Amino acid sequence: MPDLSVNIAGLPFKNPVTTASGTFGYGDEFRDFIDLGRLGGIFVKAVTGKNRDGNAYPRMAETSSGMLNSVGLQNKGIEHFCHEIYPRIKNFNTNIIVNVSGSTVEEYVEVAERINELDNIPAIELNISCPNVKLGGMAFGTIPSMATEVTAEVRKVYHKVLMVKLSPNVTSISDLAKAVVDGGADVITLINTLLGMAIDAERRRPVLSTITGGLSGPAIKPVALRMVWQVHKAVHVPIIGLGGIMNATDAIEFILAGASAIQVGTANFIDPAASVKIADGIESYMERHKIKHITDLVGALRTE
Amino acid sequence: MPDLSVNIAGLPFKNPVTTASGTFGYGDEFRDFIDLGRLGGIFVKAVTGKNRDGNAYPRMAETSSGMLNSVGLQNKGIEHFCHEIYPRIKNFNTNIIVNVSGSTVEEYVEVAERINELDNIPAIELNISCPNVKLGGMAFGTIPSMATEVTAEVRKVYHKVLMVKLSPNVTSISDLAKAVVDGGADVITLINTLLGMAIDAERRRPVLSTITGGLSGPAIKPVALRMVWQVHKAVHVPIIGLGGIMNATDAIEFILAGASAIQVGTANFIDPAASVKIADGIESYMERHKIKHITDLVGALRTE
Amino acid sequence: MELKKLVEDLRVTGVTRLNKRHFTLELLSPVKLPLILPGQFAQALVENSPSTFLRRPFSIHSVDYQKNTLRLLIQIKGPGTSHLAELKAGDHLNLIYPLGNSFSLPFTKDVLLVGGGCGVAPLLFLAQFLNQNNIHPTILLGFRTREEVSEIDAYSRCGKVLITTDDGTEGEKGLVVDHSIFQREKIEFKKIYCCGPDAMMKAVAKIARMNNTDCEVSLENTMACGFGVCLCCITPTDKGNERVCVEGPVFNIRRLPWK
Amino acid sequence: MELKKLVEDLRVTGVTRLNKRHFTLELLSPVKLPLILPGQFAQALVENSPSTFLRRPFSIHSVDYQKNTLRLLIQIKGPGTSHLAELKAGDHLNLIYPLGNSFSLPFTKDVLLVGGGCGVAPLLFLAQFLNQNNIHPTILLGFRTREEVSEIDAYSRCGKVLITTDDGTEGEKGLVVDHSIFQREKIEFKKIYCCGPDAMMKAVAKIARMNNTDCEVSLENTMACGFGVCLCCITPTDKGNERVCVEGPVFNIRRLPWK
Ligand SMILES: Cc1cc2nc3c(=O)[nH]c(=O)nc-3n(C[C@H](O)[C@H](O)[C@H](O)COP(=O)(O)OP(=O)(O)OC[C@H]3O[C@@H](n4cnc5c(N)ncnc54)[C@H](O)[C@@H]3O)c2cc1C
Ligand SMILES: Cc1cc2nc3c(=O)[nH]c(=O)nc-3n(C[C@H](O)[C@H](O)[C@H](O)COP(=O)(O)OP(=O)(O)OC[C@H]3O[C@@H](n4cnc5c(N)ncnc54)[C@H](O)[C@@H]3O)c2cc1C
Ligand SMILES: Cc1cc2nc3c(=O)[nH]c(=O)nc-3n(C[C@H](O)[C@H](O)[C@H](O)COP(=O)(O)O)c2cc1C
Ligand SMILES: Cc1cc2nc3c(=O)[nH]c(=O)nc-3n(C[C@H](O)[C@H](O)[C@H](O)COP(=O)(O)O)c2cc1C
Ligand code: FES
Ligand code: FES
Repeated sequence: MPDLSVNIAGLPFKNPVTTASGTFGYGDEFRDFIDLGRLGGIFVKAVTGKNRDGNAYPRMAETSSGMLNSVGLQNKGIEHFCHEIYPRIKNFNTNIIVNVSGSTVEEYVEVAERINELDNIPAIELNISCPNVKLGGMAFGTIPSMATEVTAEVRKVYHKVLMVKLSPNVTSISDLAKAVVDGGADVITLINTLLGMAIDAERRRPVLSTITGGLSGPAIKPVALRMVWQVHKAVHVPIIGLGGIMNATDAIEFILAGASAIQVGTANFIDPAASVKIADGIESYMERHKIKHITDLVGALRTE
Repeated sequence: MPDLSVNIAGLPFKNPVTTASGTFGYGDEFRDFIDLGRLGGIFVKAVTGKNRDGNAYPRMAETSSGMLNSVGLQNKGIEHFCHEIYPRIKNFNTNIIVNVSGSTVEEYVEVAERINELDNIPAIELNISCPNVKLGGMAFGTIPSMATEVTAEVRKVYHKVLMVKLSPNVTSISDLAKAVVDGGADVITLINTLLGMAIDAERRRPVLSTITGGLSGPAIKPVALRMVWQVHKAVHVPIIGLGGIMNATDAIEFILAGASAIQVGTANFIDPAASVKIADGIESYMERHKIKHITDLVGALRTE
Repeated sequence: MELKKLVEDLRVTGVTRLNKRHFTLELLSPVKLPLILPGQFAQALVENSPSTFLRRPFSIHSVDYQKNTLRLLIQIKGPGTSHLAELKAGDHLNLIYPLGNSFSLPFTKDVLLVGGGCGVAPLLFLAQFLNQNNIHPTILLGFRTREEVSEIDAYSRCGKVLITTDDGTEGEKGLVVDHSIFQREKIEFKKIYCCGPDAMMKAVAKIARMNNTDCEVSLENTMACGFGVCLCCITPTDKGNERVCVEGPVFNIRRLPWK
Repeated sequence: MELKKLVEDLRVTGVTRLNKRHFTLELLSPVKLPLILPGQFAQALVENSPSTFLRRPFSIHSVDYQKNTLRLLIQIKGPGTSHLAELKAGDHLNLIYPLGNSFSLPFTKDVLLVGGGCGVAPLLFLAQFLNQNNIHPTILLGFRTREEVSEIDAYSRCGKVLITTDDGTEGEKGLVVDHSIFQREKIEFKKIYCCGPDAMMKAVAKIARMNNTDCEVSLENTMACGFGVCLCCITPTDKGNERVCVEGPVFNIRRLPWK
């Protein structure tokens, strides 16, 4: 049997298949559909300092091979997470990683510091990329110096595995990757959503209450793959790749481009069992191609 | 009958439907399929200073709701254009606009200067955005100061309508738009292709000879619409919008977002008559919504 | 029977075209049907439709535990529903179900059901459920025109049926809220269940409020997941932004900020 | 009849399943068929297939001007061809056709046609066309295995048919280039037409070159448009990068940089 386990910045994953923040709730919503223990990890919904109501309705628009969302980090804040949610999910038989968001450096630091105390959370993913928050959320992920700063400040208080998730809405993704590595990131996650827009021609109005929103799904896969490949060549920390992964072949493509693990996002909405099917499909691929260790495929794209 | 005519920086178009550079050849390839006189304009394939062979095969990859290309500005150069192609197309009953590309400021200037002499070419579209050329092509479109410079240098020698086509692969499309307006652009075209990548998992190789290529088609429409909207708010020159327009509804969306005219690109491959059908569809929309002049729809998105 | 959500390929065992814009699908489950409550819905996967990326939500129109089938009533609107209209007996449809909360049992026998358009879909199942609890509701259904009036026999078996059509070709002319039962000083019902277009539900809610009548509505919303994880389908309630697909689709109008 | 390109919905009038991986479609044109030459191809629109964004190119397998039909021979490979395999008589298929150049008429009667896999598709039309010009070619066809050997009657009516199968279950065992006609000192043909996988065409071209035999090959390539405007389908020739969909798909091997 092929070995699907990966070790990412010291953290062991039983397989490279994890689920993307904002598309998997806190995991328990999927218990009817899959055995969570089959996953390498779960990235839970963004947590911020205080309660956030998120954006007004409508928050969603379907697009060709994708969707736009403008959920806007709706969550009940770090206190609620620690007391109400953490106890519910801390014994899941998989890595539980918290996606940390904020509008200020202080907010990121505050949330990270609290999560550092939670024994069963082995890593956080700094979301410096969400395009939906007016206050700074965008800027952290698009200006290298700010990306370095927020990463470095969080690094001071967070002592486990620090992942930073980048925004694709930049001229040079490699510059941003280098910036967060300089700030002390152990792992880079790519990509968050592309900033897009949908219009209802009949009503002559934007579909989303926020006018613009984040594009996800297979439509963005070519852009995501390109960024994983560029960052893989630019920095030496492990990469977690995502963006439009719908099946095992897509996942293999990201791994070949340089991702040590992948996240399944929008696909969870279309098939709640997608993540586990992808893990199975990767195993079949490895058997068919006689690959013993999944790590042999990471960045193994032949370009000569 | 509704009035579809638009005037863009002094140049009259019989309707807002034009065809995108690189997807329509020199127009004559479409004569079996449509009456070219029905179009507002034709943007012909990129012309450079000298002959270019373009990139090696394979140059194309299909993606979800889109395609990647790495044609790489294959063309026979400005001399060949002036002597062999111009005479063949100059009497088409529509605006013929030449897409001008180059690797250096001098090359852009040289090509623009020659085209300035061709009586029946009322405008050029500076392609400072093609992601496929290693020498500078990318940089012109991503660094505002360079975008201003190349536009300003061409402006000195080119005395008709100067359009500049922007790359979407930037952090702030508005900054680029302002930069080319500062350089003297009369019109802004948005968007060129998004930089993407495709991988053949079975062969563990990139699909394109160039590894990365330009993504077009409906997959990119949300990003294109967003950029048209952002630029419409940022500058006061007319915008020509494109990116994934497949039908009249898509075209109306771009016009509502702020485009004075639109270009049909990849759609031409799937239905060679798409452009004319879109013109007809816009007319029906206007009749149904009792819009007398298409100009009443430009930027008419209701966001209050 | 437990309240577990399933993802399943159900076999189409019957397609009934009610009229130009509406049809029903009877779907046979390969495993024993789970417990389904009136008001719950399913997320249907539309295959072979390039312009339909996400699933589409449809209320459960009725359930037959003996035959192990459920039915959907679908109105053709856009690409997704047009594709579903081409399903034939023997084809399969993938559903995630049952989803959402349900209508609550009333503490009265004076019950009115009000439905309009495809909003009638969950009401048949609700009426049958009420019957099992010895309640025989009055059922007021609004249609565009006579041609669209359908399944009246099924409703009539559950209670007294009243009809309005926009053009007056059957029943009373006008919208459901124009019906004569609402034109009295005080309406005779203690509980109203309502499902239909937003404007209709708001108008019915207004009448209910004026009469101090308890009223539950089943909200529509654009959904990406349908089972609570994307937070796309929120509606403002007395508890803040709640998910229509989990805390709803049924809400008591007391909890909604409708005036 | 003029050489004009059309975009048309053709009606499927016949579907013949040749074997597990191959089928033919007979398509009736709503207007009088234009002149179509052997070697030309069509770009087919695959509807209702979410993973098939671009058209798919297929050679014209035969033309019947009396019936106003043409036929395609299709090998099932991926999502596009799998979808086309579900077409039934009465369905429609949208084609852009006829596209590309054609095989040229030979100046000799000693003609060999070599085809492998779905590369046999244009050869039937070519053989029929040669017959009309009083040439009766030898036709060497390579298949994987006996089960895939098909339409031999049709080819036999046009000339002498030779067969190879990879597994030797019919005809000679091996690849087409292993066939005994190629094992002699000097081959007896003055013109070879070849269509099939790249490796096969290169091997045949090598034999032709060694024998100084004129040889035309029909190249495959990934195509976006199919009618010359996207420049995605280029192949290097003695004139630089040429378009397989306009200057090809048929090239004389003299013009190709094959060794
Ligand atoms: C909980 C729930 C239960 C439903 N039950 C039924 C039912 O039993 N029978 C039935 O026919 N329909 C029902 N609907 C509505 C149904 O989901 C939509 O009509 C369907 O998704 C339209 O898909 P389409 O691809 O055909 O059209 P689309 O192109 O997706 O939509 C066509 C038009 O309808 C609007 N629309 C689409 N979905 C929604 C929505 N969810 N809310 C409001 N407007 C929408 C779009 O904005 C567009 O203008 C229900 C919706 C919800 C949320
Ligand atoms: C001029 C021309 C004529 C053709 N004539 C025929 C014919 O008569 N009958 C027939 O069955 N097929 C023919 N083909 C090949 C046919 O176009 C492809 O098999 C088809 O497009 C595959 O589509 P798909 O969606 O099923 O598979 P895809 O998923 O698109 O492809 C399946 C596999 O085939 C490869 N492939 C796809 N298209 C091509 C191509 N054009 N060249 C090389 N590799 C490719 C892909 O890389 C992939 O590995 C022809 C191709 C060309 C260019
Ligand atoms: C509805 C929705 C909500 C999301 N919420 C978050 C979030 O809270 N934090 C975050 O970092 N990313 C969020 N994302 C982005 C995803 O995690 C992921 O980066 C993106 O969707 C691309 O992957 P996909 O194409 O596989 O979905 C969200 C995406 C969607 C669709
Ligand atoms: C095959 C191909 C070739 C292209 N060549 C050019 C070009 O020469 N110059 C240019 O400015 N844009 C070129 N483009 C970009 C298109 O003009 C257009 O900006 C892009 O495809 C987005 O529009 P669409 O989605 O409608 O195709 C090319 C696009 C394609 C698909
Ligand atoms: S539709 Fe996803 S939370 Fe309701
Ligand atoms: S396929 Fe477009 S030029 Fe040949």
